[in-house]
Parts: sequence; structure tokens; C-alpha cells
Amino acid sequence: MNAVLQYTVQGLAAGSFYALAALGLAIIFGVLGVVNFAHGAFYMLGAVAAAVLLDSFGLSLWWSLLVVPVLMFGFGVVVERLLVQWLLRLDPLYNFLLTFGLTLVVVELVKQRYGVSGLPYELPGALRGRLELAGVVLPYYQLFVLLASAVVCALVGLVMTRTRVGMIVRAATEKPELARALGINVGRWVTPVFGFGVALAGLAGVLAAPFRAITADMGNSFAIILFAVVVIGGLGSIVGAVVAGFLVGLVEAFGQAYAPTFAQILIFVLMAVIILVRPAGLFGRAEATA
Amino acid sequence: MLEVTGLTAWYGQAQALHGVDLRVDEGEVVTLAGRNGAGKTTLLRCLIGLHRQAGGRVSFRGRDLARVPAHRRARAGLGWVPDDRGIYAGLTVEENLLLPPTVSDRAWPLERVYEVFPVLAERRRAPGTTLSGGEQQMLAIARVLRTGARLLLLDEPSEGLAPVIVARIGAIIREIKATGAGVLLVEQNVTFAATVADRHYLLGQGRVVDTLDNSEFSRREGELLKHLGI
Amino acid sequence: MTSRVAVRTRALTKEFRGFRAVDAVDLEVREGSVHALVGPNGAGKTTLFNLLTGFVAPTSGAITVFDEDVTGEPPERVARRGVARSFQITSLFETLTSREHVELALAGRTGRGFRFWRSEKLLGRERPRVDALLAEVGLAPLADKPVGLLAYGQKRALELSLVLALDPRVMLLDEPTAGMGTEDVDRTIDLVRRIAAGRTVVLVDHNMHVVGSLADRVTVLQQGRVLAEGRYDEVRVDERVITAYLGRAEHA
Amino acid sequence: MTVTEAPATNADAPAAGHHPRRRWALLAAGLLAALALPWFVYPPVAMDIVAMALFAIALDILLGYTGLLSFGHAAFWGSSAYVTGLIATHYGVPFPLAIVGGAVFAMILALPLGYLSVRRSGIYFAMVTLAFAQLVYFVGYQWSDLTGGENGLQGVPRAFFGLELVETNSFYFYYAALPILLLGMWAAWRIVHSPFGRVLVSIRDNSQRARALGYEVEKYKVVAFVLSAGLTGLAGGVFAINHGFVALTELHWSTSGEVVLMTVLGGIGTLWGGILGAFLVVMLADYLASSGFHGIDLVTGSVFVVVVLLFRRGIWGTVRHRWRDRR
Amino acid sequence: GQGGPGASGGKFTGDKLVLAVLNDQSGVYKDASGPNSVTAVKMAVADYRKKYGDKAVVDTIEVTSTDHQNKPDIANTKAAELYERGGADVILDVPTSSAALAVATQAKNHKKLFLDVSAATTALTGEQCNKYTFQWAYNTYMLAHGTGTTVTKNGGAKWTIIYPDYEFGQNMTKSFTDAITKAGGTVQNSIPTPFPNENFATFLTKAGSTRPDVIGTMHAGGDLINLVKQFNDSGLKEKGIELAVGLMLITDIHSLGVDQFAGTMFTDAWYWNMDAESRAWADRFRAETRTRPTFEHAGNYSAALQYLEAVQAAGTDDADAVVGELEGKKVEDVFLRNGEIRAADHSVVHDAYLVRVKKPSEVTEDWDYEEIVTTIPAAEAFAPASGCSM
Ligand SMILES: Nc1ncnc2c1ncn2[C@@H]1O[C@H](COP(=O)(O)OP(=O)(O)OP(=O)(O)O)[C@@H](O)[C@H]1O
Ligand SMILES: Nc1ncnc2c1ncn2[C@@H]1O[C@H](COP(=O)(O)OP(=O)(O)OP(=O)(O)O)[C@@H](O)[C@H]1O
Ligand SMILES: [Mg+2]
Ligand SMILES: [Mg+2]
Repeated sequence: MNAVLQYTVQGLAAGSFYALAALGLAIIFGVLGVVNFAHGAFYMLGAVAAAVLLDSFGLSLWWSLLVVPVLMFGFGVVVERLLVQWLLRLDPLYNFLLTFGLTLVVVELVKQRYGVSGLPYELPGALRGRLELAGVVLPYYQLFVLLASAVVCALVGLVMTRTRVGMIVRAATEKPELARALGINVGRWVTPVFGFGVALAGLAGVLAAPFRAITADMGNSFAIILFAVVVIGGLGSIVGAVVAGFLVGLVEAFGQAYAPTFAQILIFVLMAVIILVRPAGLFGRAEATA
Repeated sequence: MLEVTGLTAWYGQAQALHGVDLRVDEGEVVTLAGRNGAGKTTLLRCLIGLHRQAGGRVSFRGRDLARVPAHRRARAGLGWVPDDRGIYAGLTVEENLLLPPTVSDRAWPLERVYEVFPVLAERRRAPGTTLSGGEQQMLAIARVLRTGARLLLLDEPSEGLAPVIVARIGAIIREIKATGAGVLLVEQNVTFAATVADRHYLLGQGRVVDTLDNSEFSRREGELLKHLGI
Repeated sequence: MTSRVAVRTRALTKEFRGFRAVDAVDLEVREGSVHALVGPNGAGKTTLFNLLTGFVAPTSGAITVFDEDVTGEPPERVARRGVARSFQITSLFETLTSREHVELALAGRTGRGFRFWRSEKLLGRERPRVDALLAEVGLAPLADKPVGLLAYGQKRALELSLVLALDPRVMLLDEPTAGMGTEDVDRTIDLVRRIAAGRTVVLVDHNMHVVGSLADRVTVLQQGRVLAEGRYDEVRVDERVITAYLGRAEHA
Repeated sequence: MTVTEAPATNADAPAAGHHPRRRWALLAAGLLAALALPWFVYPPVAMDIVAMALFAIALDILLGYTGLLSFGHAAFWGSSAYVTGLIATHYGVPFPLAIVGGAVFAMILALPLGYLSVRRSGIYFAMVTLAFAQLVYFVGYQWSDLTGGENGLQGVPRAFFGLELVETNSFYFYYAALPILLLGMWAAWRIVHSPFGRVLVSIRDNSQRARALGYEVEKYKVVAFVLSAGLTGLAGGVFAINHGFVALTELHWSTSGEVVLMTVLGGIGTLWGGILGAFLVVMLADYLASSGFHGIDLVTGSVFVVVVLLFRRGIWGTVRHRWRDRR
Repeated sequence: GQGGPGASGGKFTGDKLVLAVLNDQSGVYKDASGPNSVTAVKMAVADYRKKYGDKAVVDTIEVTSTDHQNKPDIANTKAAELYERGGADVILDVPTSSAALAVATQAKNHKKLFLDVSAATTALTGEQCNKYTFQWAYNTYMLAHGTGTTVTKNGGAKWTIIYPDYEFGQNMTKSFTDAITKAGGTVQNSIPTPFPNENFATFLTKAGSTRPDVIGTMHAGGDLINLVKQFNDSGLKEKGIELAVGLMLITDIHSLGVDQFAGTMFTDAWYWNMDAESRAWADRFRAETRTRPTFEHAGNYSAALQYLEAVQAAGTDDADAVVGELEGKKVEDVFLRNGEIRAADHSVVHDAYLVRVKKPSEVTEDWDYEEIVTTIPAAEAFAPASGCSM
């Protein structure tokens, strides 16, 4: 029983990263129709940025949590203006390929600049230590990550459902042409939304920095698992992305506990099952695709 | 208020509009009648700026719209009610109403909308597309009224609606007219058109084949129906 | 009437997220007849077509074709039963020529399409038939042009010849004359009348001239329900139909 | 009606070329180039080029002619390489036989993966295939008793009816293996220009319409997927024998990405474009290895970006397009 | 024997000696060996020249560098090409087991030398050994045995092992378990993990549940860093559980920071600051590269230097002759202490070191990370030759 609780918390903590990043991926897809292959690379950049800021400017994790997403937002805006926007009217596969190429370039540049063996990052003192409850060990940092991710996801959810911005984003996602004809400058939202999605990936990266190896390659397999996450959740669905993110975290944790070597394979098996029984994903709309 | 000269439009290689001229003045209701496929919807889409393959000149309140993107045209006061009504499934009824920005002081406040369309008030929290077809039509019209658009482009607002509702929409159109806004009404329901409009353009195969005022229109209704193929 | 029922629906219903596009429709199409479906825009005619051809799965209700249950079958299966349709919105293969289209349509039911080891010339075997089909709709001179370059009306004509090529028992034509000039409309009426001989046709058209000259029976739909049914001259004087669809003026 | 997926291809990609004389001339030139290649390029590299070319061509059957971007073709390339290697190692059969075994295995593997993947189209298809390929990669990694894990499958023999020259000299081996690859390319051409190929193009253009004509779209897609995997398998088998060993990188997603680059660079929906793409990519990797410039991904990635932004038709597609415009 | 015969023409193919460094210059092994290994080899050439001057048997010595991009198939092709067309007399370095094994096969086929420094697989000197291949610096047995035996003897008797479930991890775990058992300890539990893996929380919970003295991890690279970060956060350290690492490089410590690794034990093949001689060489190295050498850099230097000595002794670049010179030779250089180039399996055995990562407070300069706990004598550090028949 204790073990189950322990694994649940660990799974949710691991799922936090997936949920955050998948949320960004889903929002970008929703508004731009772009599957951003570079999302894993942006996650990596978030972590690297946190490490570099700490090293060069002594910027603590707390500040990084604020500053890095802002930087990543700016970076996302540049990427969208410079590259992505030219392909928006074409088949989404072109942007998939474009961001794939971008991934290779970004990862390689980070390797050239910061080497391959990774960057150091220290956990801030306040988050060291752990809560022990009836044999269940809950490191503060895991709890913090879980909390931070849940709060951000909920906030984004609130923004999407309760604010004018969210309304516009939802409308632009559903019928972009009509939204324009109703007086909404959909084009103006495309860039910030892309930036925002990238910022979410960056935020996931910052959260990962004290906890995971900060290497140029850290986003690679992460990205592939993210794809599985959004296929499971239903790509167009924002709720789906978050739920599937945490779900995949749980599958991973319990897989590791009870079938260690198959933990990652399990995620893909889950994906296959979902494709069989609900091709559009858990929260996808059945009529959304042919 | 609206002046269209020599408007052309294509779908790929096929030409849908062959040099259409028309105008709508303030406080005027003008219908555009014609059989299916005559190019009515295409014309409206050209006006609102959604149809790319178009030529000719469109000016609205003295301003040339050639390079103005769709969202600015809406902000300039063109209010479009598409033929499929264009209700968002992901937005509630109220959100559908609040989505477009207000563009003039003529904008109806929400209370007024709910007063005129009580059924929308009742269902304000329901997802937009759960409304019946007729209700969706009302929602779509209410939506542009709330923005305070100066010229309403209504694409077959009576389509598929029960006669009582059609009558109500007729009343609303007259009310809009009374506020000084213009209406360009695409309509196949000639009977309905005759009850609300001042002037009529007959569109056939992408051309304006006739322009009539309302008395003449009513007189020749039977003949026109044949012409329209209805 | 002694003829069999070609297509029958029982309480056929389709909901799109709460919206009933087709609402408990009972329809009987007799073999060998031309049966028209009319009704205001959004009445559910195209949706009914989509249901009959398997493009959309019904929410409830049943469909039979020649007394065989086809409810929920995928489009290709329905097509192989000899039910062919044209599309209201032109729906073709942009990079192929008209000839290639017709060849594909002819091969659809033969299983020849899986022969990846043969030359595509295999498809050209029935050249006379292909030529005849194209000539019938006036496309013979344009046979080798990619259809992306054809005019809208020509594409509509090709739609029709594709349906013909399937040599169907039941043809579902969704607004075959939409976007055609009067001349073309008359020619199409002739054509449909000719090919209708010995076949069953279900026809959607807003042009009452077309409906009047072709249809043996007319079903009027409104808001997803059957409003009236009967011969054309019966239906056109029906009060409800006049109110809902034809309009008061028709009477005047 | 639901919206049909848009094809990821040159809009002008035709089903067939209509210039028989030019086609023969091109064919002759291509053959000549294939025969001359090992005189100019280090033979093992030449072999890689031709194998990769078939790989890219096989991918194009899906991408260019069916409108499906597989981002997981490394699964078939790699698994065929392993099976080829295992057959060659354990049974000592002549290598063409082992390669056929590998290709058959790739097709068997493609059946369930294809069945699952074609349930999604467009961009989803790309993600799903990528994820499944990752699954195959993990299996390869962990099943080290069979695959040798990260050490790779070493010492794959190159048995060829006791012909020493072929077995030990890569120059002669090239000519012994070339027919297999040319046969594969011919098969690809045959598939694309068969009734089946025509149906694929129609599915790419408008899958709903193809359905209405009575074509079982999913079945066609699966068959196309399996055929493509089979040809990929042939190429992967040759690659394994050429190198005398198989490593896990052959199953890695970066290999899938590389072949997509070759296809896109050559021109989607051009079939032969893949040859150019393979030539350039392999030669580039080979050149960069000893050039002192480090960071091949920088180049590869930039090429991707530039091609997608500026030359979406790819090299072959652009040339063909220009040629057509001139006439 | 030293002081070979004077130079005589025609003994060298192309009248020159070519040393080809084939390694990963851009990927994950770039920092540990990469471009700086080329520098190390050049240093060896310079030292050889300085030592023999006019007496050197060959005038032209080239050092070439090739990037295998961490792709075994490129390593394979490039090795063949280097031997056939590049005039390479010896290939050096070659990290990544699969690449190293492929190059070994090429060496055998071409009858040219291959001195591997950076790959850890014992297969190179075991079932896949050959006459022309030498493994210069280390292997999985050395890593596992050194740490397993020494830590157990120092009091860490109860072990739990976490290992990545692939060839390397499985082999390391086997060797570790052997060593621990022989030294009188027990392995209570060994837990496989997927590879690559980011999330070790669950595994660490499991590993800690049996309350071992030591958790041994066989992970490397990014996975190792992930695991260490999460180990530090798990509270196991505070419970008195120590962490021993199977394969660690000084670059790992550098990248993650000493505080994260403080107290961790592992076996190193060499440490730049272990004595005056190594330090002097490391200073030279830093002058060239602006960084401190890893054992792989020193290993490359040593391999190149001993190769040149053997050529000097043989008076030719003929591979068989050079192999003859190398086999069975006892060597002392900056890298090899009590070294012997074992004739039986071409494993180069030498002293190894069990080290402990310093606490941040003990660090006095850049790269000052390791404290040598024990020197493991050459005879114990490496397994006796077995499974190799040339
Ligand atoms: N997306 C399209 N592609 C090609 N042709 C089109 C397209 N949309 C409309 N058309 C054609 O353009 C012409 C004008 O169509 P339009 O929709 O403007 O007619 P309409 O008068 O609004 O008809 P309806 O009464 O049916 O709404 C018709 O021939 C129609 O078939
Ligand atoms: N895929 C769908 N999802 C949601 N609603 C749909 C869908 N398809 C059709 N509808 C709705 O169902 C109703 C009936 O549509 P249908 O296309 O069948 O009408 P129709 O009678 O063919 O009209 P028209 O004469 O304009 O072609 C419409 O209100 C339409 O918006
Ligand atoms: Mg219209
Ligand atoms: Mg319809």
C-alpha cells in the first residue's frame, strides 16, 4: 500500500514534465496546426538556460523559473517569425520536418558551446530534504515539481476557459477563418501562442534542471515520449495533453516498479491500445480527422 | 456606404463572379437573390475578405478595402453572418456573443440581446452548437448586432427556419434598418425578401442580371421565381 | 407496384454532438424508380446520403439495400454492393486525368487495384468503355488533362461519369446540376433519364425543373424529418411543403 | 463530409512520366552511373549510397505516392539488417538469401505496425510510426542475446558461393550486391506505375473519394506500408552485409530522420530523387568525417530547414519542374 | 629493447608513418576523448622525435583525425578506408564498443594495428580478440572488480546494484557480483532499469528498501547524472548508504559538480594529479588544450608513444614486426604503471585506482576532484586472459 502511494507520487512527479511540455505542444498544435518536433529541444534549452544563468549570473532556481520561460517565449517568437510562419498555410508535415531540422541544429549548437557531458545544477537549499510519512518518502523537490506543474496546468486551463484570450485562442483553433471575419486578428495570436508553447517546454526544462542530467541530448527521447503522450491524449485536446502526461508518468513509475525493463515499452504499448480502441485519443474528437 | 464595382472571383480556373456592381446605402436593406450556385455566398466572402482569388473594387464608407485584411474589415463595421451560421462548438452561447470585438457605439449591450432573444439568455452557458438550427441562426445574428456593425452581411438567414422565426428575423432586420445600419441580405426566400428589403439585385451565374425596387419586385414575384428556378 | 424496395431506412437518425441532422427517417426507394430528395438547406439531405453510403455511421436506425442490412458498413463495402454516389462538393483526384479517373472507377470492384506487380496499362484495357463513358458526359476531348485544370462544370460532369463507371444498381446523385448552365442542365436531365433506365436513382436537387422532369417520387425533408412524400405534382401543392420549402409564391 | 488529409507532396507530382525517349536515356545514364560509382567513390561508401538510395525510394512510395510520412522506417531497415546478419552468421548461406530473409522479416514486422499506424493519417501517422520505431529500438537494445546489444552484431560473414573475390573485396562485392538493389528499385518503379500505384495516388489526393469508388483505403495503405518495408528491408540487408556488422544506430530514430531528409532533398513524389538525396547525404557524412569540421547535425539540420523553406520540390522535383516550364 | 638500428629506406610504406585517431569528435564522447585525444597523440609524436632526434627510424610521421560521429558503420568504413587508402599504420582511440569491435575486424582483415583506448567491452580481448588489436586502458572487468572488491573489503558488505539493462550494464553487474562475493560481501538485489532513462525515483526507492551499505550503479553518461541527482534527493545518503559507480569519468564530475558526487567511489584508470610525473604531463596538456586530461587522453598518449617505440625497435612499420615488439613488453610511462602488454590476449594491464570524489571543501584547484583511496595492483586490476584465441 505504502509502495503504491510512493510510486503514485513519483509517477505524478515524472508526469509533471510530460504534462507541462505536452500542454505547450497541444496549444501550438491547436492554434497553428504545427506539430513541433523541436519541443524536446526547447525543453533542453530551458534546462541549459537555467544552468547557464546560475553559472554566469548566479541566478537561483526561483528566478530561473521566471526568467527562462520569458527568454524561451522570446526565442519561440523569433523561431515563429523567422521560420515557422512561412509554412503555416502548407501541409503540417512541412513544419514537422522544419522543426526536425531545427532540432538537429539546436542540439548540435548546444553541444558545440557547452560540451556533451552536461552542466551542473544544484538544488536550492529550501527544496532539499524530504517528507517521510508512514514509510512513504516524499522528497520536497518532487512535491514542488508536482505542485508547480499542476498549478501551471490549472492556470493555463483557467486562462483558456475563463479569459478573453482563452476564448480567442479556442475560437481561432476551431474556425480560424470565421474568427478573422469576426474581427479577430488571428495572425496576431499565432506568434505569441507559439512563444507561449515554447515557454511551457522551457519551464518544464527549468524544473528538470536540478533533477535530471542537463545535456544537449536530454530532449531527444523526451520528445518521442511526448508524441506518445499527445497521441494518447488526443492531439487537439488541451485537457487530453495534461491528463495523458500524468497518466504516462504513472505508467512509467508503475512499469518501473513491477516490470522494470519494459517501463518504456509499456508507454508505447499503451499508445497502440489507444490507437486500436480510440483512434482519436482519449480526449480527441472522433470527427476531428479522417 | 458600400460600393462594389467590377467584382470578379475565381475558384481555381472556374470563374464564379463576372464583374458585379452593386451598392448599399445607409439605412437600406438590399437583397441579393439568385438560384443556388449563382455566386451569392462567394460575393459575401469577397466583401468580408475571406476569398483570396478576387478582383475589382470594393469601398466601404469611402475607404478602399483592397488591401484590408478580414479582421480589419470587421472592425471597420462589416458584420458577417455566414450561411453555415458559424457557431463555435468550443464556446458557450455567451462566449460566442462576446467573442467579436465591439466596433461602434451602436453595439447592442448583452442585456438588450437577451431581451430580444430570451432563448439565448436561457441557454447562455450551453455550448454553442447544442442549439437548434434556428437558435443558432439567432445567435449568429445577435453576435453581429452586439458588435455594432454598420453593415450586416446576412447569408440566407431564413434558411431552414420555421416561419415564425423567419417573421421575427424580419422584424429584427427592420429594426436594424431603423438604427441607420445597412443590410445586404442574401436570400432565396423571395417572399421573405419582399417583406424587408428596399431594393433587390438578381444574380445569375455570377452576374447581376437585374436590379429592382421593392414594388416592382413584389409585382413580378411569380416571374422571378421561375427565373430563379425555385 | 410490384417492384422491390431497393433502399430502405428505418427510423434512421444521425446526431452531431446533440444536433439531429437526420431524425427518424423512414424512406423507401423502389427499384427502378427515380426518387428525389428535396428540402431546405440543412434539411439533412447530404447527411442522409452520407448515411446511405457509409461515410457517416448512424446514431440509430437501420439501412437495407435490396433487403440486406448495410447499417454501419464502410463506404467501400457499400460501393461494392452497387451503391454509387456523386458528391455535392466536387471531390476528385487533383493530379490524375479524367481518363485515369474513369479507369480507377472501373477497376474499383475488380480487385485489380491490388496488382502492384502489373503495369498500370492494365487499367487501360477497357479503353472503348472509358472513351464511351467520357464521351457521354462530353469530356472526350479533355480526357488526358489533369482534372485540376478542368472547369467547375466539367468536373461536375466527370463526377457523373464516375458514378456511371461503377455501373451501379443504385445511384445517389447529390445536386448533379448544381453550378451548370440551363443547357447543361437539360443535357444532364436527358443523361440521367437515359442511365436511370433499369436502375434506381436517388437524387438531390434544388432545381425543381430537374426534380419535376425526372422524379417518380419526391420526399421532402425538413430539419431532418420527412415532411411529405408523394408524386411531384402531389408534393408541390402540399401546403406544408409550400410553407417550408417552395414558398408561398409558387402558389400565386 | 470530413476534411480529407492534404498530401505532403509536390502538387505536380504526376502518376507517370509521359516521355518515353527521355525516360530511356535517363535510365541508361542512371545504370551507367551505378556501374561506374565504385571507380570514383570508395566502394563500401558507394554501396552505402545505393542501399540508402533504395531506402529513400522505398520511403517515397509512402510519402510521395500515398501521402504518408513514416518517421519510423529505421525499424524496418534495422530489423532487416539484424535478421540478415543473424541468418548469414548462423546459417552461412550466400548473402542474397540472407538479405531476402531480412526483407521478409521487415514485411512481417510491418504488418501489425502498419495496421495500427494507418488508423491515423497526416501528422499523426508520422508521430505514431516514430513511436513504434522507438519501441522496436528498445527491443533491439534489450534483447542483447540476439542482437549483441550496444556491441552490435559483429562479424557478419559475406558468403557468396565461395567466390573469394566477392567475399573479401568490397569492390567486387559492390557488383555482386548491386543487382539486388537495382531489382528493388525496379520493383519500386513497378509498384508506383501499377494499378496499385494509381490507387495509392488517388488515396493520397482524396481518400474519401477513393472509398466511394469501392477501394478499401486502409487495406491499400497497409499493403503499401508492407511493400515499402520490404524494399527498405532489402536495402538494410545489403547495408548489413556491406559492413559486416549491424549496430543499434540502424534502428535509431536518427536513421529514420536521415532517410526522410534524403527523400525530401531529392524531391517528394519523384521516386528517383531519393538517389540524389542519398548520394548527397552519404557523401556529406563521409566527407565531414575527415574534414575536421565537427557537427554533422548542424549541416544536416540546416539542409532540412533550407530545403523545406525554399526548395520544397527537392532537387529532382525542381529540375523536372523547370524542364516542364520550358516546354 | 631500445636503441634500434638506424634508419633504412623502404621499410616504411609510403616512406612515412601514419597514426590515425578515429573517435567521436562531436557526440557524447567528445569531452572524454574527442579532439583532445588527437592532441595527446601529437604530444607523443613530439616526445618521440625529441627522444630519438636523428636516430629516429622514420622522418615523416603524420597524425590524422577522423570523426566517426558515434556511428559504428561510419567507423567501420572509415577504418577500412584509412587502412586501404589513407596509409594508416595504426588506428587509435575508437570509443563505443560496437565501433571498436567493427574496427577490430577491419584491423584483422587488413593486418594493420588497432590500439583501442576508449572502448570498455571485454569482447575486444575476449571472444573477438585478434592479433592486431590491443586494448590499452581499461575494460568493464577492471572497473567492476576494482570497485567491488575494494569497497567490500573496506566494509561495505551489503550491496544493491542498479544497472541499465543492456550488454554493458549486464556485464558490469556480473563482474561486480563476482568481485563482491569473492571479497566476502553479498549482493542482496540487482535492479535492471531501461536505457536511456530519466526517472530513477522508483528504482531508488526499491534499492533503498533492503537497507544496503552500498548502492552500486552501472550507469554512465546522462543516465548516471540523472541517477546521482535523484539519489542525492532521495534521502538514502543521509541513511548512511554509500554510492559506488561502475564507470565514471572525471568529465562527469566536472559537469555535475563535486558536491553532487562528493563521497562517491569508483575505479579510475589514471588521475592527472596522482603524482608529480602525471601532473607534469597534465600541465603540458593544459598548455595545449586549456583543460585537464582524462585517463583516455593519457591512454592515447601512452598508446601512441609505445607504438612509436615499438616501430623504432622494429625499424619498420610492418604490422607483424611491430606486434612482435609490443607483445609481452613491460612498460612504464606516464599512463602505464607496472604496465604489461599481455601477449595472450593483447590486454594492456597496469595499476588502477579506487578513488573517492572529494568534498567541495577539499577541492583546492580546478579539476581537483579525486582522492586515491587504494592503488589496485595490475595483477588484480585485470582479469587473467581467457576466451581469446588469436
Ligand atoms: N470551394 C469551392 N470550390 C469550387 N467551386 C466552388 C466552391 N464554392 C463554390 N463554388 C462554386 O462557385 C459558384 C458560386 O457559389 P456560391 O456558393 O457563391 O453560390 P450561392 O449563390 O451562394 O449558392 P447557394 O444558394 O447554394 O448558397 C458555384 O458554381 C459553386 O459551385
Ligand atoms: N459532420 C458534421 N458535423 C456536425 N454537423 C453536421 C455535419 N454534417 C452535417 N451537419 C449538419 O447537419 C445538418 C444537415 O446537413 P446536410 O448537409 O445534410 O444538409 P442538406 O440538406 O444536404 O443541405 P444543402 O441543401 O445545403 O446541401 C446541417 O445543419 C449541418 O450543419
Ligand atoms: Mg450560398
Ligand atoms: Mg447538401
